[in-house]
Amino acid sequence: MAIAVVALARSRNLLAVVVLAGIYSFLMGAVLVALDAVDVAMTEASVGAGISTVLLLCALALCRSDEAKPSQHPFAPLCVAVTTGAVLVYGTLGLPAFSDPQAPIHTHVAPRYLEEVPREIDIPNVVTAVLASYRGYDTLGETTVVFTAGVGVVALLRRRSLRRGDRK
Amino acid sequence: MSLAHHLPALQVIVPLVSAPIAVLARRGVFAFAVATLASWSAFALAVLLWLQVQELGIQSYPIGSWSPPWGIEYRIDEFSAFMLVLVSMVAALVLPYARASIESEIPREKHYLFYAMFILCLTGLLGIVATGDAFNVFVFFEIAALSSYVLIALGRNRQALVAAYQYLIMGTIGATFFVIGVGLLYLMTGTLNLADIHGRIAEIGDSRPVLTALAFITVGLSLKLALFPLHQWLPNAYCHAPSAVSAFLAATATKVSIYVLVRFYFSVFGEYIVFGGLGLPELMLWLSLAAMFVASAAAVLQKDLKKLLAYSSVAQIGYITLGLSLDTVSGLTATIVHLFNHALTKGGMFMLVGAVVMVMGDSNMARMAGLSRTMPLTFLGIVLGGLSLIGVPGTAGFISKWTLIRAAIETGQLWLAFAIVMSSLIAVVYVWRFVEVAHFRAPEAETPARRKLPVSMLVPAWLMIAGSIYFGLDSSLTLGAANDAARVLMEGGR
Amino acid sequence: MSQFGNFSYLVTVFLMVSGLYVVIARNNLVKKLVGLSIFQTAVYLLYIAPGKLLGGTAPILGAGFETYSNPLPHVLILTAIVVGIATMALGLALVVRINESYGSIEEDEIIEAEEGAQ
Amino acid sequence: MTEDLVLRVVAKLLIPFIAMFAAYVQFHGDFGPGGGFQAGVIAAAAVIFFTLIFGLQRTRELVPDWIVETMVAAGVLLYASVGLAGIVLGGNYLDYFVLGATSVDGQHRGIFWVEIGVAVTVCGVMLKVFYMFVARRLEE
Repeated sequence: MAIAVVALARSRNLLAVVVLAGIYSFLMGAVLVALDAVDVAMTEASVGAGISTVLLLCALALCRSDEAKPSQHPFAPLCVAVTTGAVLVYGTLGLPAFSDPQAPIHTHVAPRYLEEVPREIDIPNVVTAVLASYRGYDTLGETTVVFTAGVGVVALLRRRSLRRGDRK
Repeated sequence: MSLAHHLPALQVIVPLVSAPIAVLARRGVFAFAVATLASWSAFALAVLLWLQVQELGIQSYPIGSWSPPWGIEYRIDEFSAFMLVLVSMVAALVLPYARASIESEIPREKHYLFYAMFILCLTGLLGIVATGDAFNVFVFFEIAALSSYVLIALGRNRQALVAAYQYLIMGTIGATFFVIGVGLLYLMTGTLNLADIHGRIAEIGDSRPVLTALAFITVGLSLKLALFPLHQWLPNAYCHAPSAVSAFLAATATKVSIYVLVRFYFSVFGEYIVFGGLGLPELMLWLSLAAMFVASAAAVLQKDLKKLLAYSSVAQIGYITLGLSLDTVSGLTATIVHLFNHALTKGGMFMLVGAVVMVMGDSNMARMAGLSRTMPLTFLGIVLGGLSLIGVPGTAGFISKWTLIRAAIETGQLWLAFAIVMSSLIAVVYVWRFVEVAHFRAPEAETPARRKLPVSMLVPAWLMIAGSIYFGLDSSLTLGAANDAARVLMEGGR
Repeated sequence: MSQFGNFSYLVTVFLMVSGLYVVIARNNLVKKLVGLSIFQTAVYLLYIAPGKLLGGTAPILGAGFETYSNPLPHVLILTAIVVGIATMALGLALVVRINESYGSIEEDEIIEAEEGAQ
Repeated sequence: MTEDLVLRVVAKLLIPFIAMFAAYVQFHGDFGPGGGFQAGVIAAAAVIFFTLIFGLQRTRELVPDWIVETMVAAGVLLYASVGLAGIVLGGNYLDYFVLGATSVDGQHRGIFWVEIGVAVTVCGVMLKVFYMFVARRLEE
């Protein structure tokens, strides 16, 4: 996965970038399966490798597909990015160890979902239960985000001529 | 259960539902009616909710009847009720204005999309304020952000597209930083409910991940609220957006980000982590000062009136964060009261400038020579707003600055009070530049014929300006509310 | 096990840094968006990886399983993915419009065109 | 768009299965991985596949713009009104307990309709966005 990203950062052909991004998403999906996040993996594969690749290709078809030249000042952005990473490493070093059953996320809120779902909702897939019921309001927000994006794209790309075509 | 019980949910749901209805309506007029109705009822609900909070204290509403921290909770205290009133009031005033304003700026067949986007932006902002759940804040942040990118991109010239793109990149980086911060907090506490996180952070103290989360959330939100070195997206975005959008976003979007920052500082991390020996308040103090001086100076150099106002916004955000960095009740009061006063003033000014743009065709200051004769009322309004930006006694701006100066003196930092006065003098310069051009320069020969401005544009704009004068003369309402909110926040932080 | 724990965080951080670098350093507007999505995807790992319990299984309840991975991060990340694709779609729409009005999707060329016009 | 017989036949054979898979993911989301969002994406993918083979014109005749646009709004409305139903029936917003005879029943019903709302909006938006991009290209 890291190799795909490095290749992606270096490549200047945008078509290759898009394909690499798709591969990256697919690998990410595989990793997610290994981490037991099957729902997320399925979504990541269909969105990252599917929909976003299609959209990127559509957009590239409308634009030029070569990046003109490499950036002139790669130093400052590198500093920003590395600083961010360093702060994050500093922070993650204090986190609970991997797969520690005593970590707060496994002891505080989540156990209730796993224990009570059969009684309260009676659906085997806990992710669905949490998504649609316990945190259903987040999902409403998420649907609204998708709606916003859809309407937004219409607002940006619609042309007058297209409307006339509609009325025919 | 009565209506009063459901107020927190309805506050956000009413605009949310009206957005798809506006899309289904397809006709501009219907969409406008739906949007206006929604924003007015949101305003009414916000006022009711505010009264309720004053009477009964904090209102908690478990969505889906799942008690927090398992479900998502809406939690309204004095501060959030105050913000809800502010945001919905600005929306209720800007929407009637928008009708005539976008007529000249956006093609007619896109009007219903504009209203849908506008009302979605309102939904997002209200949702951010009302929620008591860290991840829910992010979701509603994105609703507000995506819709404001589109609203900005609907501006007339092509620069609007670039401005929107830059805002999209910066805004998404900011939001992602925020999510990283929330994720670290979640990993440390196992919960997403803000009040719950607060309780558990108090137990574990300032460990490294918590401090890192603080850093990420601060940087992410600073991007969104355009704190000084991270403000680059703001001037272009406000300058090229349609006038109604500039007015609405200038009055609400950055203010809501500040709300979230204050909320996380005092109700999540707790005061002693944020202000305890990390150098964060000092850093914020200096950045605020830099914002006040550098952005004001940049405002002086602008040729475009909208851009001038946008830079002045960056400077005013400096005053707001300055009050926050003092970490006292009076400093926080100054922050909150300035949120309100500046929203009124800037919103009104952007609306009036929008009226000028409609007549003149652009907001280049050179073209505004002799404006005081051709559009006397509009000119007067902009000057009054300018006086409030400077902080002349008798305007709302004076109240904010006076509170801020008093807060600075309270902490024994006389030089800070002096700096505040000095930066106000720069504001005198940029306001004067406009007055000089518009009043003392002879109008150009081919000044466009005087066009009668629709009442629907002038009345809301003047209501805002009048408000910023009224709250300068009688500040008991705003100062009282701000003081209450600040006290509750500081107490919650201890 | 702690080696693997640190490893997963390091991978996350590396992906995040490279994503952020692409966003800030690159001139090409499309490439910036791709970088942005990598940056966001890295965050998914930050949430999901700690939710895994070794010996656990996916949080779909069934007979014969005792330990399950934590479902809450999965829910959050599902939402985050959706938000990410929504942002990407909107960003691409903007790029298409920019390309039409400037004839370019390189940031510096656009800035030049802007300064030339003024 | 393409005249290749093999492609057309394969597409005609495959598309019903993709659509069925979408329905499976939608309604089986309670038991296995999947749910409204994934189903919406897959259903949209079926239509996009159809477009690649048979062209935008045919697709627009089959799935006209106004249906797509209605879907975009209808899904959100459906979701939000499930929430409002909770209030009307005496609970809180998005309260599924009051939707059915027993609370578990109500939860099932609530989740079912909410997932459909998500699927409808997601599918509508994906198609709409795709249409917008492709139509843009054809005009040039």
